[in-house]
Amino acid sequence: MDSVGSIILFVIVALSIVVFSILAVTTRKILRAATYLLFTLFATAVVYFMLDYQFLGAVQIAVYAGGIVVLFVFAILLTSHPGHNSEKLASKRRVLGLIASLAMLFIAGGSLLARCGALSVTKPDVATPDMNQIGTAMMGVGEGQYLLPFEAISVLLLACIIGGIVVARKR
Amino acid sequence: MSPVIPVIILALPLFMFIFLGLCGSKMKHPVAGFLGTLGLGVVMVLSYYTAFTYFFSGAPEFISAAGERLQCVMFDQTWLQFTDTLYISLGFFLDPISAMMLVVITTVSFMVHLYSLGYMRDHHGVYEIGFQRFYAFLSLFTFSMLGLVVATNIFQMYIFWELVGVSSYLLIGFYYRKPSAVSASKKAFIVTRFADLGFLIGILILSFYTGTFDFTLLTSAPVEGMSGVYHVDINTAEGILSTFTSHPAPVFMGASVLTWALVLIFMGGMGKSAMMPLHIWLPDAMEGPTPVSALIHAATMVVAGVYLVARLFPLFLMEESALVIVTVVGALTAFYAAVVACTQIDIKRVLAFSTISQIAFMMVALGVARPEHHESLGYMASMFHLFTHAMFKALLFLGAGALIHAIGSNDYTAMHGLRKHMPITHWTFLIGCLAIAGIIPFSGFFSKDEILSACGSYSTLVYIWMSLVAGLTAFYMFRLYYLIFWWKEHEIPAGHHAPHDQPWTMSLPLIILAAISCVAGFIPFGKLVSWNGEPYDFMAHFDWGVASVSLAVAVAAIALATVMYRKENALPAKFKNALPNLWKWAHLRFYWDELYMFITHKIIFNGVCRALAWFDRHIIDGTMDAFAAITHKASDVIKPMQSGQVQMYTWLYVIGALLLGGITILCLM
Amino acid sequence: MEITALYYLVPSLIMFCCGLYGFLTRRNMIAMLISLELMLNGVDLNFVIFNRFLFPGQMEGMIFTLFGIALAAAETALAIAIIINIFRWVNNIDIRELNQMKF
Amino acid sequence: MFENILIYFVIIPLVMLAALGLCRNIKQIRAVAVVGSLGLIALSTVVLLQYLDMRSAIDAAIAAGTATEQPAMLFTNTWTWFAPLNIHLAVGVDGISIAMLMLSSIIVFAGSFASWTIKQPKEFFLWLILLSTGVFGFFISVDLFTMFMFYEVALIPMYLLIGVWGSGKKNYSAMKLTLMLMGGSAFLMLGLIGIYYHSAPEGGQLTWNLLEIVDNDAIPHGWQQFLFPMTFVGFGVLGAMFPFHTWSPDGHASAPTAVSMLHAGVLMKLGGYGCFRVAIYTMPQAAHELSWIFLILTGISVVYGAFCACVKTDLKYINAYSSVSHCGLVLFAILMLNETAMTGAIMQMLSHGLMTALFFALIGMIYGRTHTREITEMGGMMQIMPYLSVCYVIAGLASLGLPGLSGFVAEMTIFVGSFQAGMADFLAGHGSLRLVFTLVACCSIVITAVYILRVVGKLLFGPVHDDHHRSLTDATWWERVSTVSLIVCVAAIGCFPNFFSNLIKFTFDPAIFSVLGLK
Repeated sequence: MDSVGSIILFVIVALSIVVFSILAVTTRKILRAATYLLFTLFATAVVYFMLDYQFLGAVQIAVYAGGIVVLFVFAILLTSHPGHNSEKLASKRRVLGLIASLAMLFIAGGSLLARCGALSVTKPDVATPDMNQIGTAMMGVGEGQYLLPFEAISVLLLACIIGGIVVARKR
Repeated sequence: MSPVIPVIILALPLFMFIFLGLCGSKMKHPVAGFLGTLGLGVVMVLSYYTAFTYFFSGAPEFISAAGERLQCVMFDQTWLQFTDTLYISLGFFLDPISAMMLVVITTVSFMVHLYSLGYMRDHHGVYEIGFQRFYAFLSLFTFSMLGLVVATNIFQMYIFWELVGVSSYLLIGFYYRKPSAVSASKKAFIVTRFADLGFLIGILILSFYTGTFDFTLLTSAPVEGMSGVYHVDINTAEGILSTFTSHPAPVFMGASVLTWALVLIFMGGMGKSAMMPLHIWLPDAMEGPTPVSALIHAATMVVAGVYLVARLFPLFLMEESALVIVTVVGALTAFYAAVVACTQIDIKRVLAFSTISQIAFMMVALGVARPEHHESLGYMASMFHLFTHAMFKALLFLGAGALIHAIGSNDYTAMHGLRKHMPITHWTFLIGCLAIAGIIPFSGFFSKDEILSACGSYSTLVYIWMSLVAGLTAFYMFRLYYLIFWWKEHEIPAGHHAPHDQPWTMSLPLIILAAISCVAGFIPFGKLVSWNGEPYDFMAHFDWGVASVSLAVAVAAIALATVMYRKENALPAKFKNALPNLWKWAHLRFYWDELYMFITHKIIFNGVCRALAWFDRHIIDGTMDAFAAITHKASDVIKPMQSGQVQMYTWLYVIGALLLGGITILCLM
Repeated sequence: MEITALYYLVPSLIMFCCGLYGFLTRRNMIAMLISLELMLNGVDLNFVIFNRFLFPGQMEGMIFTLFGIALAAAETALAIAIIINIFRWVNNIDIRELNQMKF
Repeated sequence: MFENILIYFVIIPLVMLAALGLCRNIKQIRAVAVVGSLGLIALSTVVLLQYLDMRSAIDAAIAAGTATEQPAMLFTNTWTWFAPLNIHLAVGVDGISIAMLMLSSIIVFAGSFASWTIKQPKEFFLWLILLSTGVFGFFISVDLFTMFMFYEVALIPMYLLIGVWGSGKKNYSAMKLTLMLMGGSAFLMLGLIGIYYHSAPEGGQLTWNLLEIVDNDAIPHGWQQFLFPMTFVGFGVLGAMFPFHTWSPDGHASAPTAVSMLHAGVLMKLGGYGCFRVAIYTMPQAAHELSWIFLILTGISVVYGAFCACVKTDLKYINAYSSVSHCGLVLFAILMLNETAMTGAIMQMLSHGLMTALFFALIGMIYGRTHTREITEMGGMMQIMPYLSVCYVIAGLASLGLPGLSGFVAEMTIFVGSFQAGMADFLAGHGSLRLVFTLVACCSIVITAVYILRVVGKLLFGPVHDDHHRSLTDATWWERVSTVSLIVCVAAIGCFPNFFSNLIKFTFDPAIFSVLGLK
């Protein structure tokens, strides 16, 4: 039995995720879309906190909300023509997209409801991993430890850095 | 006799060919010519020695105690082994006819070598281009022809058969700058090649049934009680025979396989010996230098067909029908060629048709030869005629060459009245004409008389027919003689020399050959050459009736020719106008060339080759190209799906995912 | 009232579908990228939720999400570099007009 | 000392490749090509002599009772390459392979001289030698997998060699040739994999090794019916079998001289050799039953190619069609399943390889001077370039089967063998197909004469057609080396056929005919 506060918080967070997601993809002004994305990302971070993943929430805010959205904003400002920052969408296309995403929603939602029983579990009262455990898991090579993916990611990031430089560099 | 001499006889001309072919162009012209002639002289001496030893030494390997001449294999080297019993070997086979041929070939070849030293240069002593090459080719030809006649097995004969064909091709096309010479050489080769196809298939059939190529095995006397050819020693051809004997008598399309084999082999002989309908190459072959015509297309190579039939004569005797075919083909060809020869203008063409006709005589003689008629007199007559004909026809050709050399044209219309200017040529040519016409005592009389009496003992029809042809022969030869040497001579344009006799290198062969033509008839030929090796005294059976008839026919024909052609008069034109179509047809050789042209050019070349080439390019290749085009088109069709639009791909992906998801859910429900 | 896993999953599903809608319909490449981030985020959220509710003692889901965030960051950085570069070249970032390199 | 000798056939070309990489100028490149190909000739001669020695030594041992029978192949050796699939680099030769190795080394030698002045020599020779690596590797392999690999190594460089150094419609031709041969390879691969999966009896160790496959004799009859056509067609495409021959005219017409020589001279032999060594050797039953289909096709090839050659005016097209005819005869004779005919087939491979290489070399040399290959635009070459013309006549005479040159002995062996097979069939009541097609094939000697003499007459004889040609020069010394080496070989086979015939036939005796049940 959750506390009323947490229920209210959940409702607010869930609503903001839904609303801002919808807004982010429906608004015509691209800069606004980026802003709504930011709100969605924040809301997601809150969900992480609610699930006791503090570290993950922090990463979400730092990397996504702090880093990526800023990148978006810069990119938007660099690429948009003045007064040309809205796009018109063919209504047929929008309807088709809506149908597709609604179909996806129903199918996925249907399958969720079909597994209703299995998913109707409350949050188990188990401690989430602390920083120490996360660090150990990242740096080890044993079972349940992730040094190899960690290194892979680092190489990937390096590649991205180089790629970014090469792509964006002026000739 | 040691096998060294036969080896040298074959190897020396081959060596001369390679030597002159490779180094000839580095030598001075006379050196090359002299070397070639010298080499051939040595070969001639050795051949004479061999023939003399064979006929007269009385050595036990050559003659049996009963006086029967034996076949002797001097050496035999396996050259290519097909199966245990079938193998080609290269060897030296000595029997009466091959010994005789050795003499004929080397004599005529030596004369031609000598003659060409003078012929192959112009009046200023400048040698023809390719003089050395000419001698190289002559050596090659001599080698091939010698190899052909001394073949120990039928495949060796085929090998050299092809080689003489090629030498003939090279020599006919000696003046390769002249398109007519090139096409004549091509024609000669292809026509004989076509005939050789028959020869080859005949060999294949024969060797399959007998299990051997070897002449001694093939022509040994049949074993009693066995029909057909499969008389060969069972030990040597066991496997094949057992397959064969388990089947009923081998008959294919109404004729026995032996007939088929022999007729096909005879087809090869028809090609080489220019029998109708494969004769068309020989008149054109006169494009070659005249000494070549004398050697190859009169004396030696063209009688290879006769020689082939003679070689396989015991086999032919087993199949009456094959011999009948030989007779019929020979008789028709003899008459046809004689008729055509009466109307030709080019003197070499006249001689060419006369050659065809005379070879046909030999064929007929073989065709009518039967052991029951005077011990196969026809066989002996044929060989005798081969011998005498080689001499007098070579003489005639060399004489014609002297005329052409002097006048510079092949046309008798350009000649006329040369008897005063060229006495040696005139007298030798006359001897040749008398010999071929069959006037006693020249050699042609004896051999032709034998042939006619052989025909007579076989069938009256053939006898009358051949006598008619003999008359025609005398007629056209004297027509030629008068047109060349009589009539009113042409005005000699100012600044030109009158035609004159030739240098000694050319005269000497003429004189020698004329001398041989005079006396050769008295050689007791039957004692040397007969079908089974037993000596046969022709003179003891001499038929004066036949002889006087043939002499009378010849004299009558000569008289007719004298009346018509001794002086320029209106008689020939009257004859011509009386039978305009016959004359025209004969003059145009009864349109054989046109017929062949139509078949090869219109039907085979245009109808088959072009059609096939079109089919290949458009249907076969078109199908392959169509595969490529279909692939290309198909890729064009599906290419738009790779639009490069990432949203398009997402759409496709989403639709697919939704379908899969929907299906999954439906299944789960 | 209990907030079960189902309740958490619903917003993440809606977020994913919104992203899908945006990705399918928008023409501006940056807008598409934003939609893509939404989808990724929805997926990340799912990982975490399943981890927390169904396999509480383990940390695979969380670690995967961490990597996912890192990947998303890298991808966005590179994508934006490309977009800016394209914009420099053709002065346009409409996805439907950038088809010169197909085939 | 000689156990590993065969592998040098692959090592020498690889060393040549490495040396070419270091070359700085054309002289060094030529030196590498000449020295390398001489090395290959020497190597194949050594192998030949050793082979004969060893065979007679084993014969002596059999006579002495210390050995029981001749092994099918000598110099066998195996190196494991990929154990899980049992792939080995297994080598071994018999008389047929040795004949092919000699042929290849001579043609590589002549080809090197024929491309003396090629443009971009380094790259050209790199590809050419890579190609010959494939060829040599193919002939020494007895492992189907490595065989196939070398086969592909030999095919692929052809695309670049024609596409880059070719003339005329070179892109089209290179593409066509490569695609058609690759198409053949696809069939072939299917066949080879099929053979592999049936190479051993139930439960046995599967193998790619030809000799083991033959020993096991485990391919089920039903599968043979399927795999035999696959492998035969796969190799038959390279052997220019009707109707898969159309790559040959276009490909040869566009290819540079040395490539035409190597392709017609050696690569097309890969087809015949493969048909024999793989298709018939491993699946004799199916070969007996299905040979009639391919007999018809190859019989058609023989006359069809010859007829087509009669009307073509481009020298290379003529020669390409004549290759179709002659290679058709090779496959035709192989299918006769008769010792003599098969010996003839191998001799025909040798003979055709040499004389067609000679032809292409001469055509390349003439084309290099006149810049045309149309016989209608040339004439009287005998007056202008007598040396080349004489060589052309010799090549032509060899091709139309003049005794004393190689064509005659090969064709005659084939005809005699085929006729025997045909008559045997006919008399045993198995129909007259073989007999009829033997007679049809015999006709090719006439048609061959027609097209050869047509070309010789138009091209070499007659008056000079184009006065510009009068200033052209005759052969240079390297061209002479190239042609003379080939002519000598053609004449050697033609004059001493029994040596070659026995070398080849000797192979049939112990190995193949026991398998085919013909002995």
